[in-house]
Amino acid sequence: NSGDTAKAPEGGGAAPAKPEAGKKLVVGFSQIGAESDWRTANTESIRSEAEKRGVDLKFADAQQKAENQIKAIKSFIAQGVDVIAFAPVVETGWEPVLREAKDAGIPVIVSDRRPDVPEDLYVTFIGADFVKEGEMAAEWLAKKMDGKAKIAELTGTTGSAPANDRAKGFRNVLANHPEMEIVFTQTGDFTRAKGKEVMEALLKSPQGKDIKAVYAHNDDMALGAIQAMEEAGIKPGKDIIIVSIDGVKAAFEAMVAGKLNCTVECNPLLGPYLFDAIEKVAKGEEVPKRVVIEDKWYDESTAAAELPNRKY
Amino acid sequence: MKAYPWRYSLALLGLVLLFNAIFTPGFLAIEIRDGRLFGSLIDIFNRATPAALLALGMALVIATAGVDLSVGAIMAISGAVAAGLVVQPPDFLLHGMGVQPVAVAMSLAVLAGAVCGLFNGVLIGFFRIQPVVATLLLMIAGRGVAQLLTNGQIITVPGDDFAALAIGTTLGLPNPIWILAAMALFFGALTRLTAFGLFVEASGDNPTAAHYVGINGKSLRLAVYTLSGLCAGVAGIIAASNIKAADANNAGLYLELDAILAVAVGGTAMTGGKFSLVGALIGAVLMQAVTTTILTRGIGTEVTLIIKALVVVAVCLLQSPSFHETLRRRRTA
Amino acid sequence: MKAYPWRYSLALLGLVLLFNAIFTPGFLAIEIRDGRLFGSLIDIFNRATPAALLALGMALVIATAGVDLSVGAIMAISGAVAAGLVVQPPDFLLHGMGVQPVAVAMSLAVLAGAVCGLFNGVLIGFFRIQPVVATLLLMIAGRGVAQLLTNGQIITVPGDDFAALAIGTTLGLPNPIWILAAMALFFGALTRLTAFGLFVEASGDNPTAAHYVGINGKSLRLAVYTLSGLCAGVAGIIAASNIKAADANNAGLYLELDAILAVAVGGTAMTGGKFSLVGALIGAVLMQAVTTTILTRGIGTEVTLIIKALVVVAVCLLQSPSFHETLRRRRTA
Amino acid sequence: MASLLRMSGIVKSFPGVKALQGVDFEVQAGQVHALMGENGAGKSTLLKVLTGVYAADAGEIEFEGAAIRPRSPQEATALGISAVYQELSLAPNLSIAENIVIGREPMGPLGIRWSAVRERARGALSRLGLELDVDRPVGSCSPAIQHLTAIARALDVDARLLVLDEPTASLDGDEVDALFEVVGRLKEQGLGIVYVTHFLDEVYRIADQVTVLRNGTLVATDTPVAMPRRALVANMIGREAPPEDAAVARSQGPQGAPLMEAQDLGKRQSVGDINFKLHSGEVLGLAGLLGSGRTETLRLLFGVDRPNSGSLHVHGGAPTLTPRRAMNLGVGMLAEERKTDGIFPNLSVRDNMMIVAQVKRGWLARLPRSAYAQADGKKEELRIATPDLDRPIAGLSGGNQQKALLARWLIAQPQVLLLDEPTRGIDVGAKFEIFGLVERLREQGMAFVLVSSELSEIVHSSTKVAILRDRRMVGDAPEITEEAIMSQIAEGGE
Ligand SMILES: Nc1ncnc2c1ncn2[C@@H]1O[C@H](COP(=O)(O)OP(=O)(O)OP(=O)(O)O)[C@@H](O)[C@H]1O
Ligand SMILES: Nc1ncnc2c1ncn2[C@@H]1O[C@H](COP(=O)(O)OP(=O)(O)OP(=O)(O)O)[C@@H](O)[C@H]1O
Ligand SMILES: [Mg+2]
Ligand SMILES: [Mg+2]
Repeated sequence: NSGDTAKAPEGGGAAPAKPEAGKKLVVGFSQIGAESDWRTANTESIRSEAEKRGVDLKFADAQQKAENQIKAIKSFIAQGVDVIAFAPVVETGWEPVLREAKDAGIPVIVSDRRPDVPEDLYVTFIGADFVKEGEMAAEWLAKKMDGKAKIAELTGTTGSAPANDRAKGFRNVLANHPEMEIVFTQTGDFTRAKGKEVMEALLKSPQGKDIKAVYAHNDDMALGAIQAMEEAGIKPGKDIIIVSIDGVKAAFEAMVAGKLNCTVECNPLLGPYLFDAIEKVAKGEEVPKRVVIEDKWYDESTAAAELPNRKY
Repeated sequence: MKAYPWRYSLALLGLVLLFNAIFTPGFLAIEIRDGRLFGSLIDIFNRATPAALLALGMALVIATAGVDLSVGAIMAISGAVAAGLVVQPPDFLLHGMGVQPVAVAMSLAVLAGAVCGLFNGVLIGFFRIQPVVATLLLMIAGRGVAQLLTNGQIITVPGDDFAALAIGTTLGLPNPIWILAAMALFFGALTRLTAFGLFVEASGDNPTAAHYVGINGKSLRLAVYTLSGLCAGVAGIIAASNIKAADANNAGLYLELDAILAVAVGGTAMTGGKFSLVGALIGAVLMQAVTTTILTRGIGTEVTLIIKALVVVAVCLLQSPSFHETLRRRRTA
Repeated sequence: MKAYPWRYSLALLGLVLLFNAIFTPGFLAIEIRDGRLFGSLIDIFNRATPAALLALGMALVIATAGVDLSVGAIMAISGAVAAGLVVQPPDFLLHGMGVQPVAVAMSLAVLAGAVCGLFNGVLIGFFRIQPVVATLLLMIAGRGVAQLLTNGQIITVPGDDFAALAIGTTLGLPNPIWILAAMALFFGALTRLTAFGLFVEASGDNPTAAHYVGINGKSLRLAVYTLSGLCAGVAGIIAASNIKAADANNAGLYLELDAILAVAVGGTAMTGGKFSLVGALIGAVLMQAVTTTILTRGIGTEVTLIIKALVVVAVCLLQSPSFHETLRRRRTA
Repeated sequence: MASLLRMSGIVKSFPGVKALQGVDFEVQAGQVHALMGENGAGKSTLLKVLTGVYAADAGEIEFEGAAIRPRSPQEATALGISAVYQELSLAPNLSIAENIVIGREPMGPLGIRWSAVRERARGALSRLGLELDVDRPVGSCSPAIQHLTAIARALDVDARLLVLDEPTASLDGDEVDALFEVVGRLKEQGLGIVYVTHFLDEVYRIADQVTVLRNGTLVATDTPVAMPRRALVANMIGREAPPEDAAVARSQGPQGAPLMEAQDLGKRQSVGDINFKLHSGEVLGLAGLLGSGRTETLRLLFGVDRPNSGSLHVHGGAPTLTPRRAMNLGVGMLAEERKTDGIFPNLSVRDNMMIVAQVKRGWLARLPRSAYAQADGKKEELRIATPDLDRPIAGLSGGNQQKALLARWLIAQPQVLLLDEPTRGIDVGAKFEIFGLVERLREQGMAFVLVSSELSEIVHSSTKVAILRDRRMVGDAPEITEEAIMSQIAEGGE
């Protein structure tokens, strides 16, 4: 019974694929969908960066369906790409397919959301930190309001990771500010129309009179809320302070117009970060397990200068 | 069929408003601000307009024993056409048409909605594809079309012209309420002053009989689904105008379900053969009143859907003869 | 009614597979790796299981001239119960029940699905609420219930026991395929070896006549919706096991539509009175084969849905007698 | 003189059936032309070809001298052909008025004049001697009223040819008289009228010409005078007509305990004072005018409706009945309206025939294949004309559907069978056989409650007769003759 057959080194990050010199690097990227401006900018950044670096990018859109994404990854494996990257639609259910990738010796890079799998199944996770974003929003607001405010929160789609984390981060900071209080929280489903409707109702409710600040989990809901305030004769950005997350172009325009006070940028332009990592992995260099894309916040004072740079 | 099939929903609407009047201070108050009426009641009617518009068309569709699941997606298409033609963003699919004035763009958007409805009508009327399946297709593919149109971007429309349709007021009342009133009158006239309503009911009630008396089921279905598409087109421009943007992913999402519920809650049977436009309108307002109540009272997110469902159950139970019978038996036993 | 109403979908399925066999190298290849069969064909069947399971129940529901829109939401509930009972996260609503072994948790989850179905059945059978409305309620509220259960969090289940149901294999084939086969056999036996199928068809074909010959429409509907709930319960644990987690927001989303399409494409009329389980299964596999093909061929984003819709139109047109008639007339003219 | 209508060489096939095999048919203006034939002979099919419901496979139609080929009932109506079809074709949720005027609504400058709609409907009904609440949904009216509504609608059209397919199948004597009066008037105005019926008496009352079809071919056409009863029947069935049975022996007294007994049974706003005892071997005939509550009485006895006064005993017990429980107690009911209450259109003839036996057995125990063979036996016995029992029943002619429904109950072998217009649309030959069958089963100990608008049928088969007047049971007929029953019904009506 000879059990000492030589074992190949474990796959994944430890055994990067080595494309032959001169041959184009082939990367498969599975995107969530095209559900928002933010996502489109994200896609655009990845596509243009690939072009710039002369990488052969196989791009697949999953239309918000995890199943589609699993199939796409399987097909990347079948095609034998050099590196697989993907932004998971949901957090769960990735283990089998990632194990397949690992067995096939193809390294995987995750962007955007961290999948719920053992860490050895992917090389690195590149993306923003939603909790951190919530914390930044709260910190900015606490400073602006001198630690004292009744706040209305417009949450994202119930149960989604950004909604959960952005709520959590915000509350982490609020714990240090006893006089900052969330008096109203309702979901706006990450959409303008819902954000507007919720704010409209809130402004007419008994709590509505005391609201001094609004925290929206994304810009779209904040933009809807701003419209509702204007229609109610309330000056957004003055009578009620508004902070939101994402940093889309329309939010900057609103800030320039003085209607929105602050947006925490959740930077979608991760193309450069992604391909830095991909090239390193392809060369067999070490990459950290977590690459955090630094989020910045912009408020009325910095918005005007930034606006011309906004592509999305 | 009893008269006033919507009496229970009207009663429940009364109850919901009463509840608010008692527990939400200032709920019934209507003030005048900047020459426009302002208050929760106005909001309810205003917010109910898209669903109510869809419900008008849906009531006719359901009366022919059909259903139109595509209206939400058609709203997205219509909004995309309207905003796209006004703004002409770089990747807009119809950029060959050039920038259009708001009125033209909106008319074309409504037309686009009607064309989508016509497409449904052809599948259902001429090729006899089952309504659920035929409209499911556009429900699924329609959003894809809207995304193709806008290249997946949210098209934001600057300026106030585009927003005037939904945000402006006339004689103090928000424009959408006027639009709804006009459409309701149009549908009312169409179905009461002409034989159209009768034909619709007959062809849903007994297609063979309708055929024997010379009703052309094909053109009728064509007309009904086109009207439904038209309503969706109008609802689509209102929704887009309301947020000054076309959002292909979210515009009208799930609104087909709201419209169906409104029609059902308004006392129209899904099996066809009878419809009540008044009921459909009351149903839409009731659903919105519940939503607004939940929002103003700050009730938590997960429960919202459950409360809405309970209200619908309540109305449907009240409308169900077998429920009354059970109650009666219980009482006498 | 012609025999083999699913012949067109089977033909189209054949075409899709043929297309792949020609243009996708190695598509038909089935290898054995670690004692499990491995290949695109296996994948198609495996991925089709949740929709196919739902379609089994849906076929019966539709045969009674009803529809069950709540199955997707029931999947979410069932998944939440299964994962929750195994993990017992801090905020889990059923934490009074304590941590349960995987088998017990999954059985209870399936039971929960059946209970949801029973609830639909009571509304529809006893209170005569229209199927579209009654199941729309649970479609909307059910996700709320699932979120309440999980407190809005995704419950992740560590370890491999829970995943074995969906990921494990038996005799080389993935377990879900075996489960589907078992359920299909059970439904087949139920409807062919007993008179249940006949009664279902009779009561969908002419409810009054069914009442006159002593068929108890109430209990029948109760049974049919409970069975549909049961199927959704099973589909729910497979979906949860497949991703080792319960995701109240996304589990089974839109899958009710897939199931309805599968049944319709399988040649069952939405108007009730006839059903074909074989057709429903073929329909589900066809829809999945199209999806898989689109994905493996890397066809672009928005077009996917449109292609799927076109396939459905094609099958429905082929099934539509008036389409054949038009063709014939064209040819002779 | 040219004919008003000339159909020649009409051929029409359905899958598996040659319904018409080159039929010639002519109608003159001012003539009532009776079209006769056994169930499934092709009468309805011929008329549907004429009115554009079906397209003929071959043959020509000439109307008022011009060749026509209507492709829809709408086109036929426009040409001046108005029809009442055998199977009710009304929209049940619409009102009587709407059903009568739909397609020709009186319009004013402001659209439909709803008051004129009602007016016109009332006018159309009054020609048939009817006064009804025209706002009532037609679906809530009895089948007879529904049929009258359809007739009123057809008569209201400005037509040159009127097609009536078994218009009197569910009508009582008075209504038939009123209809014939109108038909007579229309004839004088020069209309051609095609009249399908299974009642031979009617032929000799109003027809000017008789045409007989058999198996899709024309076998004879002549004046009624030249074709006396026996010849007509022989033409229809293709052999000598059997002698009519004598009335049943009514001598037997009640045997043993009653199978079914009603005491002051009633339901609010429906029927009341139902009193009778039904023993094994009895046939209780229920006689009354249109709308006297006969159908509703049967509905109470079968548990379709719940009584709220009096008591009903079955086998000595007093159960709360539902159709299901009634069946388990050995009670069966053949409903009056076969299309809405009887057939499962998409199920096979065989399933339609076996379903009651299957329900009695319970859903778990599927009837064995051998049991299904009984259906073939009944097909022969009742001469159900179909090539294949495994095709959907919707493809059968009206009379054959009725036979299949009767077979359904005979196969189930209840002890008490409630028959509501059992011979509706059934041809003369089969009628004799059915009543012979009833007689044999009665002798074997089965009991029947029989409702028929044909008094002669009641008199022929009943061992006792109860009279219903104004939805009350007013007592038994003293003597079972048509005259006695008639006078009992009329009595107190004045
Ligand atoms: N839609 C159909 N599909 C298939 N077969 C049909 C259809 N309609 C009629 N038939 C067949 O055509 C033949 C003639 O039927 P038709 O209805 O004309 O008979 P009928 O003379 O009117 O009989 P009845 O006196 O019973 O009304 C029958 O054998 C019947 O089964
Ligand atoms: N489902 C119903 N709902 C309301 N009224 C009904 C219903 N069925 C019958 N009626 C009415 O009740 C009365 C009695 O009808 P029923 O059918 O019992 O009379 P019938 O003696 O059987 O006469 P017919 O020859 O018309 O069948 C009629 O006026 C009829 O219009
Ligand atoms: Mg006939
Ligand atoms: Mg009757």
